[in-house]
Amino acid sequence: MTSASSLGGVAQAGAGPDNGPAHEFFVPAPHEPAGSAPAPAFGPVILEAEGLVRRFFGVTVLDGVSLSLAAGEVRALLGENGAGKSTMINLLSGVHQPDGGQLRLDGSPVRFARPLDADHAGISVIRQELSLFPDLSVAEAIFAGHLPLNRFGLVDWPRMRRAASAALSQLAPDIDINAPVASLSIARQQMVEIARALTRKARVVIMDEPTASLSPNEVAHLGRIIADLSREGVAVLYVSHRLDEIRAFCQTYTVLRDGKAVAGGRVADTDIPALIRAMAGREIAAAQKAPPAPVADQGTGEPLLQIRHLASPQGLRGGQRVKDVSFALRQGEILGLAGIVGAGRTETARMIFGLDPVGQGEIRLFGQPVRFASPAAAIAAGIGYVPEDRKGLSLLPGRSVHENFALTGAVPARFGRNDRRAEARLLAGFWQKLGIRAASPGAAITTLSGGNQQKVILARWIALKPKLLIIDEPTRGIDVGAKEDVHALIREIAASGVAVLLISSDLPEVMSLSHRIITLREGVTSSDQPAAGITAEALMTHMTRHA
Amino acid sequence: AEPKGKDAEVTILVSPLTFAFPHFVFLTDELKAEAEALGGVTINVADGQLSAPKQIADIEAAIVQGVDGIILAPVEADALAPVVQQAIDAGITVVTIDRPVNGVPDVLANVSADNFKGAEAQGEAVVRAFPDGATIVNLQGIPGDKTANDRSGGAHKVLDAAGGKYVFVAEQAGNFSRDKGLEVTENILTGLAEVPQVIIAGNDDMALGAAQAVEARGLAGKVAIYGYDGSEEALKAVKSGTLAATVDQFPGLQGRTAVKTLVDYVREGTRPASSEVLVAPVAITADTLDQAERVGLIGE
Amino acid sequence: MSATTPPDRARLFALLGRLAPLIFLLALVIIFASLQPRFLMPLNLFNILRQVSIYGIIAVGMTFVILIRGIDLSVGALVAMSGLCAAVIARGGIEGRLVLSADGSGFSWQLAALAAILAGSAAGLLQGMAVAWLSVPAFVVTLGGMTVFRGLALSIGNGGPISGFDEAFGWWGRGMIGPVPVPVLIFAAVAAIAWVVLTQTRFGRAVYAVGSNPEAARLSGINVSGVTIAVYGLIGFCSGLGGFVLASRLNSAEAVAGTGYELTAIAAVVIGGTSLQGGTGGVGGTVIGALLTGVLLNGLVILNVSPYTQQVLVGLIIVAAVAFDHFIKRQSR
Amino acid sequence: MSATTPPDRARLFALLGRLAPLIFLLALVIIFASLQPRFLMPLNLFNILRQVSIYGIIAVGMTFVILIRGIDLSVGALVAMSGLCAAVIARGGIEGRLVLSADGSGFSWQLAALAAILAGSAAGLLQGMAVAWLSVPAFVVTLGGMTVFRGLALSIGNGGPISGFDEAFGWWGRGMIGPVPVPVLIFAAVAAIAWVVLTQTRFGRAVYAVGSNPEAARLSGINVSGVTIAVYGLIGFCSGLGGFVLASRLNSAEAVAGTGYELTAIAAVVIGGTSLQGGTGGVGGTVIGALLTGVLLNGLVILNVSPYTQQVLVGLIIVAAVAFDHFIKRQSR
Ligand SMILES: Nc1ncnc2c1ncn2[C@@H]1O[C@H](COP(=O)(O)OP(=O)(O)OP(=O)(O)O)[C@@H](O)[C@H]1O
Ligand SMILES: Nc1ncnc2c1ncn2[C@@H]1O[C@H](COP(=O)(O)OP(=O)(O)OP(=O)(O)O)[C@@H](O)[C@H]1O
Ligand SMILES: [Mg+2]
Ligand SMILES: [Mg+2]
Repeated sequence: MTSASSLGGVAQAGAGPDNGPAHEFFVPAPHEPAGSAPAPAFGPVILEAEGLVRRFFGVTVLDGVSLSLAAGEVRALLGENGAGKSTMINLLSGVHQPDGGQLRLDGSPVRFARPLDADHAGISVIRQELSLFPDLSVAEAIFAGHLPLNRFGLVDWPRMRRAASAALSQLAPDIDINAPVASLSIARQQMVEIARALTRKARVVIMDEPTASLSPNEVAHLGRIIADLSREGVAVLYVSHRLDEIRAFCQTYTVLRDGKAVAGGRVADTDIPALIRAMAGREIAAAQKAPPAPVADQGTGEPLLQIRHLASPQGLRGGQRVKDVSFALRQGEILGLAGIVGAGRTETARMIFGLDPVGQGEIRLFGQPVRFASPAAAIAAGIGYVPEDRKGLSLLPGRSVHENFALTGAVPARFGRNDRRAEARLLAGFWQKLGIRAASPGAAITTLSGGNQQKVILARWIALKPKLLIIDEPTRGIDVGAKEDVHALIREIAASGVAVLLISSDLPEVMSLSHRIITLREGVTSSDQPAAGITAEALMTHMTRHA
Repeated sequence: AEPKGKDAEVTILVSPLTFAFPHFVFLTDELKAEAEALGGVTINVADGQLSAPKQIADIEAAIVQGVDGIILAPVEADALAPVVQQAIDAGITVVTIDRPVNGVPDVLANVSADNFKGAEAQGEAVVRAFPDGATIVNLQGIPGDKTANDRSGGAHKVLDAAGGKYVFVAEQAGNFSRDKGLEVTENILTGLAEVPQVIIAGNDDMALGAAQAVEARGLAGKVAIYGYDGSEEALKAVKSGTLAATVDQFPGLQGRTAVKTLVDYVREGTRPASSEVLVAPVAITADTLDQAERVGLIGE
Repeated sequence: MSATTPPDRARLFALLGRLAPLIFLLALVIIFASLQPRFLMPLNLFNILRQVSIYGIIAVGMTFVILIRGIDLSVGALVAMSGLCAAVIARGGIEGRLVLSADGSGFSWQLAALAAILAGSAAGLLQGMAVAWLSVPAFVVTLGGMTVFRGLALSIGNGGPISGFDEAFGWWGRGMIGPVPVPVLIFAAVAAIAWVVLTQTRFGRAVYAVGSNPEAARLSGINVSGVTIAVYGLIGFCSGLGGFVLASRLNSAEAVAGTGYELTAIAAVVIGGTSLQGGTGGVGGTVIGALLTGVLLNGLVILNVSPYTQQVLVGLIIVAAVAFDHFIKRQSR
Repeated sequence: MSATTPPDRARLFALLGRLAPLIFLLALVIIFASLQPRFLMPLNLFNILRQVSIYGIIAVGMTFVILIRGIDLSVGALVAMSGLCAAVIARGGIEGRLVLSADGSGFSWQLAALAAILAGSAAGLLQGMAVAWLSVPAFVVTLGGMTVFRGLALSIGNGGPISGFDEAFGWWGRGMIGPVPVPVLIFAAVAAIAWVVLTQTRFGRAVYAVGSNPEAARLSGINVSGVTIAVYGLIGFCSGLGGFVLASRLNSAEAVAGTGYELTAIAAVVIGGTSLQGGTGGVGGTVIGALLTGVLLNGLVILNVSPYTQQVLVGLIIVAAVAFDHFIKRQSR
């Protein structure tokens, strides 16, 4: 089945119950924009950008971009990594000010000097980089800056809690609104972020890659929410690298390339290959078709990694997240690890890598039982781990791309001194292979676009030449073109004998990359089978359906 | 309070300004020695740390403990008055050393060598050595500290009175510390067009620091340096001519007198002849070395 | 679904985490009391309360500052400066240098208090602006402020103390209401108000938000600069009030007053469980922290521990207290 | 491809950002020189260098600490304590309380120096362990350490100074090589080594990583606790060395020595452009920062500014220096 239909149907799922029977997720997509029952006769234009220009270090990042958002319109903003999408959003929401062009609100020119101004204008944003309050409770984080007051002018806690649960009820009813945000997974934080934007009763909702780490049924919920917004006459600007979502959720689109708007129109009048061509300005091998390379020693000999009945310790918050996980991973094999948010994938990876304590169960590496006390030990044993939380666990803010790349010490020091030249050479290789877009290896990592940061982090770990590489959400926030580069790279290292444990919420990715796929459901391995001939429906059943 | 009777056990809290000044370390040691000699006297010490609230807190604690007597060098004459009164009301005998508290008549005795008077002695020594005037550098202690102000003030009083021939070419804070004294002197010496004839310092530490700066500039002997406190090192320096003089406030004598006066009263109820036991500070020069209290320590 | 929290249990541990400083305080009290029964005399307990009240007031202000990831090293100097301002007003001028009142007599305590509080608040606001607008780290701004305000204090009193105020003035530092010293009541009032502000008002919650993630706070429409400036103004206010009470207590104000208060106040806040990373903690803990330091200093003197040893013990016990707090908190994860 | 930066231009801005402290320093020098030509006398310049060298050595260590988001308030106390350790060894004991050498004579300067450095390093390592293993904030650990080590220093010297060492001992603080004072050379050497370590070695890179994002550093296999402990051991080493040089310079060691060095050192580091958030900055800036403070203190005395006014000016200028640095850096964004 094609990835298009697999997610195109997602919008439909909106109609069905939260975790209804699996087949509901996979009704092929109707080819008109989803969610808008009556054909899109948009209301008046609310927000309008005309010829916006933005420069950094005098480099033009946005070059005269115009777009408009009408009531009830759901517009996709597309483009490769570094095309300027987030920057555009920063201009629309007062984070940065344009160096040229102008914004119009309800037809009259406006200037957003601070995010507060945009907020007052009824524009609310879901940021690409999570911007929540780790120490605050989920409920307060949702209302931060707009806490409800009681008649004494004091904070109305009960009302706030009620509203918070209501806001999360659709998306993630299981989140404890009193838990500190820091205790939530990236995916859950993303849902809180979404809930926060929705409680603002905004007229314009901007979403910058809201689904980057969501799995299909959360995406489905989001699809329904967007449909409701549009029906209520809210204008939505939607950024995503998952083109099937675009087709499912959006009615109109604008494509950015190198800071210029190069294409736009009605989603219904175009198709995915056309969109890809517009973004890349060149032909891209159609997504996710290449078959996985054969595994070196399929089935024979001792597996490189063997997990038996792995369980995390009983925690206080959120209880025990991993209950019984078993699987084997061979040299040169790519093992897909699928599951819905909260299934226990990240925690499994963290335990293997020595980041979290192991409860019960055993981990065998090359047949030897191991339990790593620290990541250092795991790395020494030849394991690498690309975490899903890029900002929190990967980036060194304020340091250069080069130093971020060299962090793991892939290149040994010579006479105690860092061998910068060799490091640079190595980096240059990845730079070219992954098509990293940045000023120079000396540029601060934080000035790179989200996707390009992800590429640098991947390079950091691959350069280390691990025997086992765990990758959590490898293409989070990476554009279609680059996604192909990354996939090719993953296949390549697997072919070179590296065992890859691939955690991804992007089912087509899992299916096209993996040799074997296991699914987790609430911390338990619910299936383990070869990828060949497996269907997304089957996977979804194992991920969700209660046995 | 009723006399406790001969050789009754006596507990005393001693609260000097701070143990950061050797002056008070020596005073306390001598005081303890005397108490040892008297016998049956327990000495508790608390560090005033140059902070009135700290000292008040210590005394309040002592009242709670129910000590028989308190010997203190008040950090601040007015601030300590209320708590001293409180102690006396609680039946505790109080003797002040080094300086009095304001407006508490019932203090048994004030055994003090007034810093201001001592500084006057320092100034007079300068006048004697330089009858027809001098250019003077003044190294003051911690800015705002009472001791620093008194010592700078006393010297000023004498030298300003002696007429315009005594010129203060530089006045800087050396914070009573040797490194700052050295550093500041180095800088002053470069700042001045011609070498000053005199350096007066608020304590011996700064004076000794200044002496090093002077020596480093190859000016040894060309600048007369006046210290204050009569510390062992300073006396050695006076003897060797590195310092022109230092001022001795006889801290040991103060300590011994204070404890003796207090114990006598607590045990036998005998009051001192006068409640003002003034120890006259003396400027010690090379030829009056033998008058110094700690001259014994420097040997021949 | 399974992955949810058993709230009651989690809350229990969270509670235990919050109580850690209190437990440590009680332990300390028990030890001192058993070694020296007089420690528990009401007189002594009130002494301790009076002794902590002044830097306690400042520590309450410091709680706000630390909650927004800030720090204020200038409070000690501010206490001295504002105390001298109050003194100058109360004396109606400065001997031989400045005469404010026609007949050379002093002004009422109200005016004196006002002067102290205004001086403190103004100084605080200025520092807040430097932090918020010049984006100079608070550590540097207030380190500078520390020397600047000491300098000013010195020039006001020309180095010397200004002493001798009327009864009404003195009441605020030395007076009693029943058995309770006035400064203690002031401290209690300040702490209570601060508690309400922090837990029940938008401003209070904004303080937490800014401390937890300034960037996110800005993005969610919180006026970060405004909050910052307000918070530094607030600790300025507390320092001014503290300066007035101290001057009244000592019946004298001098430029060297309040030396080291900054560190005592910060210690109290951190011992109370407020994190220097900002975003977590509160006034309740700070009150405990202040009491803990007070008990410590008083107890060691009561036990006649030698001054040198005292310093060593104080240092060790403070570290121990915070270590204990963090240990408990870690357990409750 | 448009969306990249012309490296040259970006680098130019970055460079300007790094140079800001230097520019400010030069401006200050020019002002002082024009007000008082004698300021530029070689003699005075060497004085300044000698005066900054001791807390300069400590500031170099402090750079490492601040780079990992730490802070060390105990250095002043450590200088005093280690200085006294050196003094005790050099004198072969403590008058009337302790005799170490058979014939009551002192030991060589080598042993004395070793004692100071060992004492400092040990103290530093202990604090590092408290920070890394008890997860007590560095501010608290070193605040405690500050009083603990002062207390120990006081008990070693019994409050008084220990003075009078032999020539060889004195050379390290007062000696000259050509026109250059020995302490300056020590400072230079320490700074140079630190620069190499920070910019050229794995350890240096780990220091930056830990300061920039401890979580990421740990996840990438860096031993964060190890780095932390090492860094505090390192500043302990610097403090010990500083204590030895200071004792040698003053030909005397006392418990009150080094008071306030912690703030001077931190100021030097921050003025030099190292961020208290950790992860960015370096030793080069710290050297500039140390010189800047030295020039400031020297210049104001040379101009015979009154002590009170001096304090005000020092505070203001320090804040101005950092504000200027941040301003320039912001421009280059
Ligand atoms: N603060 C900044 N300083 C310098 N350059 C920046 C800054 N922010 C963005 N850029 C540059 O602007 C370009 C566009 O960045 P932007 O984040 O808008 O891309 P994007 O379309 O959101 O990419 P992605 O899909 O990876 O999120 C990138 O080349 C990036 O390097
Ligand atoms: N219900 C929950 N409440 C609070 N925190 C949760 C919950 N579920 C997961 N988390 C947090 O998220 C982290 C990752 O959780 P988990 O591994 O279950 O997610 P996952 O299976 O990796 O799916 P995803 O990565 O998409 O979140 C865990 O460390 C845990 O702290
Ligand atoms: Mg983006
Ligand atoms: Mg995950």
